[in-house]
Amino acid sequence: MLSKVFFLYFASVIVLTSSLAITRRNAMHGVLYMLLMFFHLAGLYLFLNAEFLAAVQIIIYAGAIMVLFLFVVMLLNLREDVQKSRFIRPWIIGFIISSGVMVIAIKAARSVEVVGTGRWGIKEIQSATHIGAIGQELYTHYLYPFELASLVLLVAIVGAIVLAKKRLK
Amino acid sequence: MTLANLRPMAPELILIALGLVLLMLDLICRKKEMLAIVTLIGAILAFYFIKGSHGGLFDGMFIADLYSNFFKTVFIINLLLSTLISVKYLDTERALHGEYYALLVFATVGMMTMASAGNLIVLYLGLELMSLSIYVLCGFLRNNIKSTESAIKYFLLGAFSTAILLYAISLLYGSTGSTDFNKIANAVAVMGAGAALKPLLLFSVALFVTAVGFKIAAVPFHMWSPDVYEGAPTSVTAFMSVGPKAAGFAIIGKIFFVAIFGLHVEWVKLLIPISVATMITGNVLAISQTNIKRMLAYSSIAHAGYALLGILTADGDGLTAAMNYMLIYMFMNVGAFAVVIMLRTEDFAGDELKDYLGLAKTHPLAAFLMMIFMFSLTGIPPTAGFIGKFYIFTALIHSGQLKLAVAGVLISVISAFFYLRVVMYMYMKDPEVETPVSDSLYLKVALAISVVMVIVIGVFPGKFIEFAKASLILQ
Amino acid sequence: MVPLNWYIWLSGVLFCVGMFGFITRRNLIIMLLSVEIMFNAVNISLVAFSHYMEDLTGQILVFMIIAVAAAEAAIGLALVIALFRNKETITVDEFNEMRG
Amino acid sequence: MTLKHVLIPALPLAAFIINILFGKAILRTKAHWIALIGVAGSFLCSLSALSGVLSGHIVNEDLFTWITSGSFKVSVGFLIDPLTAVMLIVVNTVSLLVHIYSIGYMHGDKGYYRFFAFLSLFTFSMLMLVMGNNFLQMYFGWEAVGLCSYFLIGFWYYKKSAADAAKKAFIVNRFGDFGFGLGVILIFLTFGSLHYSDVFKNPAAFAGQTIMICGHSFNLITVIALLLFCGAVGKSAQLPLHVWLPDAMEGPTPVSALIHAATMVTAGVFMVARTNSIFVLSPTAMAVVAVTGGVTAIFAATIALVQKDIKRIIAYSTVSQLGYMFVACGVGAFSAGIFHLYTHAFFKALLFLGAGSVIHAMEGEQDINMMGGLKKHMPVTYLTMLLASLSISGVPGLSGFFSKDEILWMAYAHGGGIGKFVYLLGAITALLTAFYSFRLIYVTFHGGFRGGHDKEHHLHESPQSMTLPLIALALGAVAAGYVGIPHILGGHDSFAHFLAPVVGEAEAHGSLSQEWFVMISSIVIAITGILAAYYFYIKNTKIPEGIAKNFSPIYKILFNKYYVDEIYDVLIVKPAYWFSGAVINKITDAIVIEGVVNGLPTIVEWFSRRLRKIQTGIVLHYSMFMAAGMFILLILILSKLYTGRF
Repeated sequence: MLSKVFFLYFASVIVLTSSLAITRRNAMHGVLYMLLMFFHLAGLYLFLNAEFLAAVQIIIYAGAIMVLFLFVVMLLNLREDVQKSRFIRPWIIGFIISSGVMVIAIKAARSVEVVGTGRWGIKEIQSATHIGAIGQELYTHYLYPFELASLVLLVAIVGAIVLAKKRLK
Repeated sequence: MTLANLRPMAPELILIALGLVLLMLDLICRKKEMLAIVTLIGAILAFYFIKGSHGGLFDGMFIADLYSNFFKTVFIINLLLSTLISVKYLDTERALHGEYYALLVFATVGMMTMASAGNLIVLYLGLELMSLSIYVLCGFLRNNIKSTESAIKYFLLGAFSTAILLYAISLLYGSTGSTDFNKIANAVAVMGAGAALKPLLLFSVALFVTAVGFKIAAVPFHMWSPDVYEGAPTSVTAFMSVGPKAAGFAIIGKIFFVAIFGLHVEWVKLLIPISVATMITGNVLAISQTNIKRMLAYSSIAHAGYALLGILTADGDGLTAAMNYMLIYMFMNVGAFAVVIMLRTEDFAGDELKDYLGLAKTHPLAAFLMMIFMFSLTGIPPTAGFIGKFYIFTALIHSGQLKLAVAGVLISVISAFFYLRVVMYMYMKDPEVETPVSDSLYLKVALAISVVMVIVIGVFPGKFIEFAKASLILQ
Repeated sequence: MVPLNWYIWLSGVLFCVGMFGFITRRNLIIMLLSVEIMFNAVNISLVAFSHYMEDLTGQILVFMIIAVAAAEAAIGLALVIALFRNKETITVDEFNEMRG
Repeated sequence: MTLKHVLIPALPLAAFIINILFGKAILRTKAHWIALIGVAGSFLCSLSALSGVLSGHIVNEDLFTWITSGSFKVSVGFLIDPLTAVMLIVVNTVSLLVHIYSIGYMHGDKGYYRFFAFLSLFTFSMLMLVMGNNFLQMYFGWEAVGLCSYFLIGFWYYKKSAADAAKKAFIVNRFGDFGFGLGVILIFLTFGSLHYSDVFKNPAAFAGQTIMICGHSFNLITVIALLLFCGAVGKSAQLPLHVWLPDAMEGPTPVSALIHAATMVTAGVFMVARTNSIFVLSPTAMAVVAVTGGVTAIFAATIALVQKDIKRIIAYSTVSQLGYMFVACGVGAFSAGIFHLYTHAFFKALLFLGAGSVIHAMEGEQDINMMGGLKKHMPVTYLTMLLASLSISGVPGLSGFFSKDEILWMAYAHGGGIGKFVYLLGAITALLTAFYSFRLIYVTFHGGFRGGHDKEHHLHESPQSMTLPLIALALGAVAAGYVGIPHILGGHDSFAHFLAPVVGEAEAHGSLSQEWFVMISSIVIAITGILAAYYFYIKNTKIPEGIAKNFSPIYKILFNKYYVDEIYDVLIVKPAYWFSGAVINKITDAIVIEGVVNGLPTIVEWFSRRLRKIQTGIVLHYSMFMAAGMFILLILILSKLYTGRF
């Protein structure tokens, strides 16, 4: 019961902060609401016995990505943009589509059942610690995606420099 | 694990090494043409290694089989041709070199990863590797408003489609308990008829169609492509009009024909309106275009529609035909873009339709090549384009979709209107301006390869059809 | 114990919130934020599936998504900067140089 | 299949490509060398192919398959059997000689390289036509030779008459080709294949089948045969589609010799012989072939009697001789038809080239009334043309005699009403043939020159490059027939035996004495015709004028070619023009032309412009479309689950 209450708290804060984040006129406020949301998401992950992911969520999302966003928001002089209306004209269509998808998603997920058959039950994870379990999987079974991710990051580094460098050679 | 164990992924490894070398070489090498040559050498080396690449690695995450090798062949040839047409173009646009080639190479690695993915996670990472590289390539002329605009458009919508793809993956994972294609296929097979009653599974099928539809620019997920094709540097447009599209078809084979083939009745029902709408929209909208890059963008939308028709058969013949279509499409499309690039010189954009007026008089060879590519895109025998369409339509007819085949033929008649208009402009009108053309050796090599392949496939299609047939995963 | 479908609901709702932001907001940076929201929505369902299936694949994917999201954010923000340099705005519907 | 077989068509094709690419810039007046080498090589290869066939080596292989889809297969393949071998020899010999001849004839023409390029292309197409092992290849060859003919008739496109003639040939041939095309489609639908080997394996199995057309049922095989024959009628200029051939004489004379006498126009005969196993199953079709041939033969011969233009006389003679060949085919004596095709190629090409030589000397004058007495000025031309005329008239010992006699005998021996009828037509035609051939000779070469003094000074024998081919062809006109001496004259009828595996042997129901009768009567006929011509045009030159005056209606009808052109003009061309002028232009201009031809694109373009508006250039709209698309897909796929419907 208590867990449900906690879930409801986290879930409602997540939905609320995300809704706020996307409706703020000032991007800065949006980013800050996002930060709040990420912390609650991390809480939710803890709930799901994913301590490592919770930490990653905070370190990378809150600590890195959102800071990057903040940098950019502050770097750009957005005074004029803030004055403009927030939504594109037929926003109501967007609203209808989004809520339609939402209804379908909720309806579709009404009765979802899965069976815990994998080898990483709560007990196993606890005995190996979550970080240990993830590490074991990541560096054995999922080594290839892991290496690929490094390539993606390399491309991101190169690409960001190419795009944001000030002057052409 | 020794290096020899990695033989199946030798082409990828070579290309990754090539990308890294290019990044470093950029710092020490003054003559930027060297970079292109190194890229070509590396790509040819990788191409050479495709042939002996067989087997799975990393617990089936990486699978090098004939199917993936077919697409890798397409991707590497695409890389080669794009590199060849870029050399002079980058010079004209005064763009940075090292990063450009490295990004081309990394994008190709991404596509190859997608084609040989055995797992949705790998597929996702390959897709991201490809997409991120191409976002950057689109915005490569970062002082050019069109280029950056096309990049942001592609980026935003691409990120949206990635989110949709991830949602689809998560739901598929939730419904089948795995991200491995074969395991998903097994799980779907176990469900049997019940698979079509699982809402989350169906939900994910629709999302997959959306995400893949975005990659291959199928209506209504196509809207990025005209803008992006127009704005991106032309060499990148040539690259991305083929690469991501072929990669999209590669993952269609992986996802739809392997993982969720048990649901093929459902996804075929979704793809039918999409493919028809794609053909109609692409062809109809191409008619009123005045910019040739934009026209080719709409034409590439239409071609995705034809290739999708092959997918609709949900059988091996159709997939073969679609794969074959991609191979053919690469040569004719890159060829057409190469001619467009040929017209781009220091002070002449050369991408408006009226720039082609009387081209036959001023530059007969360029006009002749363009005519062959236009004929091929229209599907006039004996060019390769006819072969592509022929096999798509016969595959459709054999699978009993006669109505769709007739619709496809009728719609493709419309396409003659705007392709042949280019030919008419070149041959029957008088030139308005004296247009210079660039005379890069690399560009000429690319043009020669494309035109020879268009003719050779058109005249001797047997070998290529066999090649595509032999590459099929499901027989 | 919280039922699995609650998580999936939350994921779906969050995804649609992100989607709504993405398809209606004119501010480029908020659009990027919306994409992040969508990614996070997916993450929730992945972690939840993973937890309930006692299988770590989902969490590995989440890990990858976070890494790639960082990469995408970097590129996206770099693009925003490049665009802002060219046009002095980040209102997305003013980028309509190419149309038709 | 060996290299030599591939080289037969490949060499002329290569010559064409080289000439069209480099002719204008590099080769110019040397263009003939490339073409000559190509054709000569091809000729040698076909000789070797012939010797292969003679030693029993028959080739039937697909060279390469273009596309396959189920039983539908588009392939290029060669069938080299006796029939093909004969055609190869005919085509290559005449083509080679015409190439040589053209060096002199076309000398100094500004389209020199173009001319040789098209000659090579034509040779290639014709070779592909005769060498094909499937109907599709024959069809493509058929269209390709038609196209080459079109280009070459209109070679001097700046001459209005040449351009018109080209257009006419093209349009008239469309009628025939349409039927041929339908026939090929019907063959595919019936036999499930287009390969000769599949189709001819057992066509009798389909003999009883019928096909419903407009509510009536017809014999399937008859329909196929008649459709195929449609194509032959067009290509071989038989009634009623003969009108294009005389006009085609507007092209350069070597073209007339090669395309419109020796090779392309005989493609119809070749096709009928090739598909003989279909034709023999349908007595109706055979009768149609025989009667069409016979009537055309006499019809054209009568016209030839009174024509003044030297080339037109020979053109009508060609039409008439082609009729003979169809008579042979129609009575089942396919080998006799091919035999005549083969001998005819030599003497008819010779006649044309000789006429070309005369025209060359006369500086373009083609009216025989303006000539006369050319014998002493151009002895080689005279002698060779005389031999050709003797041959075509059927004077014993020359090749035309053997082949023509064979046909007449076969027609006679065929028995039945049809056989007797066509024999009669053939015999009368033979008389007329001898007459008009020698009228040509006498008026042109004998007597005094009527073209004025100025011209007489310029008269000269043609250069060697032109006379050599004449001599070579004259040898053919004399000796070609000796491969088919009939039994009755102590020969072995080897030609017919050679072709027998392909076209079968015709049965002759007749006794030896009847055969002698036919032969002697045809000799008598030939001599009579020649003597009559001698009497009319040498002895008593007043008579023709008198006849023309006294029988002026008949003369006029003949001179105006039975007014066929005029009838067509009134019945078809004028109504078509009127129809297009009054009906299409005026009434439906706004609706049909505007609506369909211009309108469809306009509508599509209008639609296109409207649809473009959706593409606003604003990413948010694009993403909204994507989301909407996704939403619709979700509804589509899930509605089944919730409502049970899809």
